[in-house]
Amino acid sequence: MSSSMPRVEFVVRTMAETVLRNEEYFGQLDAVVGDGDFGYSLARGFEIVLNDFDTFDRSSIAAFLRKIGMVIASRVGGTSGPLWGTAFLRAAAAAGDKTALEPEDAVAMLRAAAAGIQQRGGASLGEKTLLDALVPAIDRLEAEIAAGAAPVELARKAAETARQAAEATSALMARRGRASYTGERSIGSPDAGAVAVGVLAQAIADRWSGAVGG
Amino acid sequence: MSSSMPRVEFVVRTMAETVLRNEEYFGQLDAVVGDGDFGYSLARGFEIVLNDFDTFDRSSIAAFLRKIGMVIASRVGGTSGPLWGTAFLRAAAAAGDKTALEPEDAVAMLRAAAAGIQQRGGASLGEKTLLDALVPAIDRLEAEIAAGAAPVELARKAAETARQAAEATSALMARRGRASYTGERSIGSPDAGAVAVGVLAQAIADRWSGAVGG
Amino acid sequence: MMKKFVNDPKQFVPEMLQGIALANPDRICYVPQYNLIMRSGAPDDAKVSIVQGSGSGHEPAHVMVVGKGMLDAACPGDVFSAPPVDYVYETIRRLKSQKGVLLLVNNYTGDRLSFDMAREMAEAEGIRCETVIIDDDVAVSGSTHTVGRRGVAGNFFVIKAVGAASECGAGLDELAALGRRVNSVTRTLGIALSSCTPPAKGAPLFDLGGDEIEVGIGIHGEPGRRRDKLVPASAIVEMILDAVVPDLPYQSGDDVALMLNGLGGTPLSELYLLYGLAHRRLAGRGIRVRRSYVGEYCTSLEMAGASLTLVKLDDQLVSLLDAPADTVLRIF
Amino acid sequence: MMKKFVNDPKQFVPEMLQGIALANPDRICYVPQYNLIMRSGAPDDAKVSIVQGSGSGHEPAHVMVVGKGMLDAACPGDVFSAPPVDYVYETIRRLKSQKGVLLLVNNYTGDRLSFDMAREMAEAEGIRCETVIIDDDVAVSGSTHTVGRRGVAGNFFVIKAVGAASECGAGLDELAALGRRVNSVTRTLGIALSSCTPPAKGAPLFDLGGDEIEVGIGIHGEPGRRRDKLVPASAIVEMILDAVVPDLPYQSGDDVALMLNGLGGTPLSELYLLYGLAHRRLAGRGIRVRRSYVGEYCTSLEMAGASLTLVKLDDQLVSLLDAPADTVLRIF
Ligand SMILES: Nc1ncnc2c1ncn2[C@@H]1O[C@H](COP(=O)(O)OP(=O)(O)O)[C@@H](O)[C@H]1O
Ligand SMILES: Nc1ncnc2c1ncn2[C@@H]1O[C@H](COP(=O)(O)OP(=O)(O)O)[C@@H](O)[C@H]1O
Ligand SMILES: [Mg+2]
Ligand SMILES: [Mg+2]
Ligand SMILES: [Mg+2]
Ligand SMILES: [Mg+2]
Repeated sequence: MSSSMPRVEFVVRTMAETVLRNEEYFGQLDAVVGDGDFGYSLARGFEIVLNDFDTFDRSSIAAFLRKIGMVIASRVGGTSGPLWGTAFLRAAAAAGDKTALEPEDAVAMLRAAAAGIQQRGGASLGEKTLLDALVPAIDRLEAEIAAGAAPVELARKAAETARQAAEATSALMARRGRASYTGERSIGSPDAGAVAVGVLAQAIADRWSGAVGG
Repeated sequence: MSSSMPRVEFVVRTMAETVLRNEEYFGQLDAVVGDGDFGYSLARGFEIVLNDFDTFDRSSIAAFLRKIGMVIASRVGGTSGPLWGTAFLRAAAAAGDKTALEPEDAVAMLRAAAAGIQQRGGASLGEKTLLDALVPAIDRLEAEIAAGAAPVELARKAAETARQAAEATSALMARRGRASYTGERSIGSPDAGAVAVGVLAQAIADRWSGAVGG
Repeated sequence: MMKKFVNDPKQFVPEMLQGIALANPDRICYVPQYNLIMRSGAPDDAKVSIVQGSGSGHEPAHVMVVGKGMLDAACPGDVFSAPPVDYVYETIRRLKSQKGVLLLVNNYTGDRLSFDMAREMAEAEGIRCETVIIDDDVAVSGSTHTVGRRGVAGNFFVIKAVGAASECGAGLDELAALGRRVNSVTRTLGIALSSCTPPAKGAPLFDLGGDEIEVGIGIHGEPGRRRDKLVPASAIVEMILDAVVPDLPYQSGDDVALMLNGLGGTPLSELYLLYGLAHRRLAGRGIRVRRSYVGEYCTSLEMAGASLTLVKLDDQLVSLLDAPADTVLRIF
Repeated sequence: MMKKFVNDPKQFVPEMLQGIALANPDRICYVPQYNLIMRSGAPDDAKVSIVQGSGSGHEPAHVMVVGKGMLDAACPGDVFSAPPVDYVYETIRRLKSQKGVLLLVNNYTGDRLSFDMAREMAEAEGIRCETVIIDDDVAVSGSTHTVGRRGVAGNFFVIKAVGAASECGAGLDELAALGRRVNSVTRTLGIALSSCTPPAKGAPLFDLGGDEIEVGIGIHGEPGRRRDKLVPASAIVEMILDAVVPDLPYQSGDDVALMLNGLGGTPLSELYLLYGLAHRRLAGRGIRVRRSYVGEYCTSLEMAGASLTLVKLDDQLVSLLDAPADTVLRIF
């Protein structure tokens, strides 16, 4: 089987471009009960990812993702830098020395990323964080793989779940991050991080076939 | 002829009550190109005049007006305290030891008041100050006396001129007081002090016959 | 349109830091790459290095309280964003002292994560670190919200105390214990009369009605615990004291430091007015104000509002608060 | 509705003064009847008494710069109103010193009239007085507007210099000459981004569009010389320097003090940003900033805006500016 590097690059590039396009939107979401810097913070990191994209180590998928994680962990401020950076670093570790990734490998990498976020930030599911979109999306991905769906379908289904789960965070009361300080007032609007996960997943799904084939 | 003390008391009381009723209006006028404190400053002084009204020395008209002048000069802040206080002090001096005032005496006292304001503040006519309403009103008063008008008519005519002259200050550029700092921008709105003179003169005229007879 | 003195919003923090550097050529040293403001001559191996980092927008906290008797360095992030990990890591490395590095961290998730990761990296290189978490805000109750209380204006007292003690040669563990002790007797509550506008966002973080206030506000423009109607200053002071005093509790007979901190847009006149009301009401409760602090110590950009901080005093603390200091923040 | 920490607006100034008194029991003495804040121990016959009066709303000017090395007393009027004559008269009487009383008066009609009348009354009682009129505002050109220039933030330098010299025993005439000399080398221009709301008025003094600024603003909420569109900070600094520098003029080779004064609602971050831009642009014109002052020195309530002041320095002036002082306005 051929190298998955182009596909990994595609995913990372799509994430970066989508973050930059949504800088303002993500910031507005964070401003409702947070402090409004989420879009700005992420954008400053993914901006560097895009600018330096061609210079990153491509000796392996793991090396490439590790570099992305380091850029984000070290250069993004706020809560998001350490959390998103950790996610990439853990995904890199889970990729090991693989060059061709099966759908099951993607699931394992995403699980490792989510576990890293969970461990570093201490949040449990239902506390109104990006985990509340990410984890259901991974579950769906796994279920669709088991059901034999094609890659492009997998991405579409996972994105659908991510978006729905992000919407559903509206009903939750924030117990992590700055939004938690507002207590009950955090109920009624979706979590910025969760929505971002939905938007990124959708962008990946939308571009999937065009960019790298089914 | 009987004592003019009741009439002097009436004039002072009417001025004081009118200043208090117009505190906000005078302040708004001063806010256009000044600093908005004119109504407040005057009111804080005339408030004391009203509160302590019955306790003031009434041994003579001069003594009474001197006391009013001192309260205002010493207790009103801003430009208005020294100017309005000086006006009362000078009017008192012009009253001398008279107990019954003829219309000509009133003119002399008002001229002395205007001269005091002029001397202390250094303003000439046409520099957009209260003098631009006060002096024409005195001129009119004098002219109407010469023409043989009745006292209630005198007050009405003088007030009419004061109000018109106050309105006419709109066309002037302020060269004294805080309003002068705005240069050309002071053109187009009337001077707060001049309008106050018109309002006070009108209040005196309106109440004249009812309060102290023709 | 945003009514601010600003050029490119992305350069807001660097341009501010450049101004600080130019105004204080002898006091501090500026490392643009990491938003780092260090005290001139730091690190000093005879002294624990004291480092604070947080988002920007809280000035004078923390970049302007760098100097003798206060911080040895501050590494701010962007407006309201914790500094990225490598800013903190580089700061710790450059401030490495034989006696160790004390990290003062306001209790926010972002700040804690950045400092934790940076500390791990620094310790892996053999740099001794200790961390003091500051969480003086009574608006957030530690029990129902598991992230715990926020660190707000009370951080000034922690910095002042450990800063003074470090000048006298106190060791790392001793300073960490002192910092935790000061934090443990410090309580704050903040009230906002307006929102604030981060330069990069260009619009206020929340809208307040003309007669509304936010009670229990943080220092990042997050909305407070609840929205109330504006009431006279006396009633506001009473409400704040009712939240702050029972929290420790401060009791009749206690000596306290009282801080009235402006959030950025409230003038000194109003702060002193509030101060006077609070001082007298505390006296009415038998609590004696022994030291007073009125002005801007920890702000939220140009937010109109104020926070009130109480610190329970003992003689050691008073002498640390009274010790001389010379920082970027100065009058003369 | 007015968004302020206030009780009865008529008690705004007394309640503020009470707060100052309570926060500074050892430094100052407060005489409520005359809004008088005196330095503890004043008058001192070995020292000229230095008195400043003006409207309130400019805090820290002038009540908060009472103390060692600065003012011996301040007697503010109501917000933006010159103090009534008998406040000034009583202040002079209580500050009577063998060496005389120096009156520092910002050049506004109301202040001049009050101080002139009070001085006449005091001199009639044999109290020696001198007056220094401060008029540093370049927005008002002295020739076309016969009331002359206003006194604005530059008054800080006059106070600091004569305050320091008076501590060393300088005589009344010498101090008056010094004050006039400092005033003569001091120039200021202010820019407002917002209006301000006097408590007794309860509404802003003027309305500014969302993209408008007032250029050449005074310190009483009077509108400025003209209204401009908001431009980036660099362009604002350039515009201010273009007005201030040629006015003295300040020339290549000059040493100056540079003050970036906040008008009440502008945060320190923006002031330092402006400071940095101004410092570098002055350097570009060959003018060296030897002393810097950034913060709130003379405000207009909660107005958002800033003024820039230049003072041409010589060694005597530098040492007076560097002399120690201890006032109500303090950090620690
Ligand atoms: N402890 C946590 N664990 C996981 N995710 C979190 C945690 N705290 C916050 N988040 C996520 O981070 C988002 C906010 O990110 P950001 O704005 O960078 O944080 P902050 O401004 O609070 O430092 C939230 O919407 C939420 O999804
Ligand atoms: N030099 C002057 N001579 C006479 N009247 C003056 C002078 N300066 C100001 N005024 C009058 O005083 C009014 C403003 O009074 P006030 O608000 O008390 O003064 P300020 O706030 O400028 O000290 C002006 O509207 C004008 O009529
Ligand atoms: Mg945020
Ligand atoms: Mg006025
Ligand atoms: Mg943040
Ligand atoms: Mg006034």
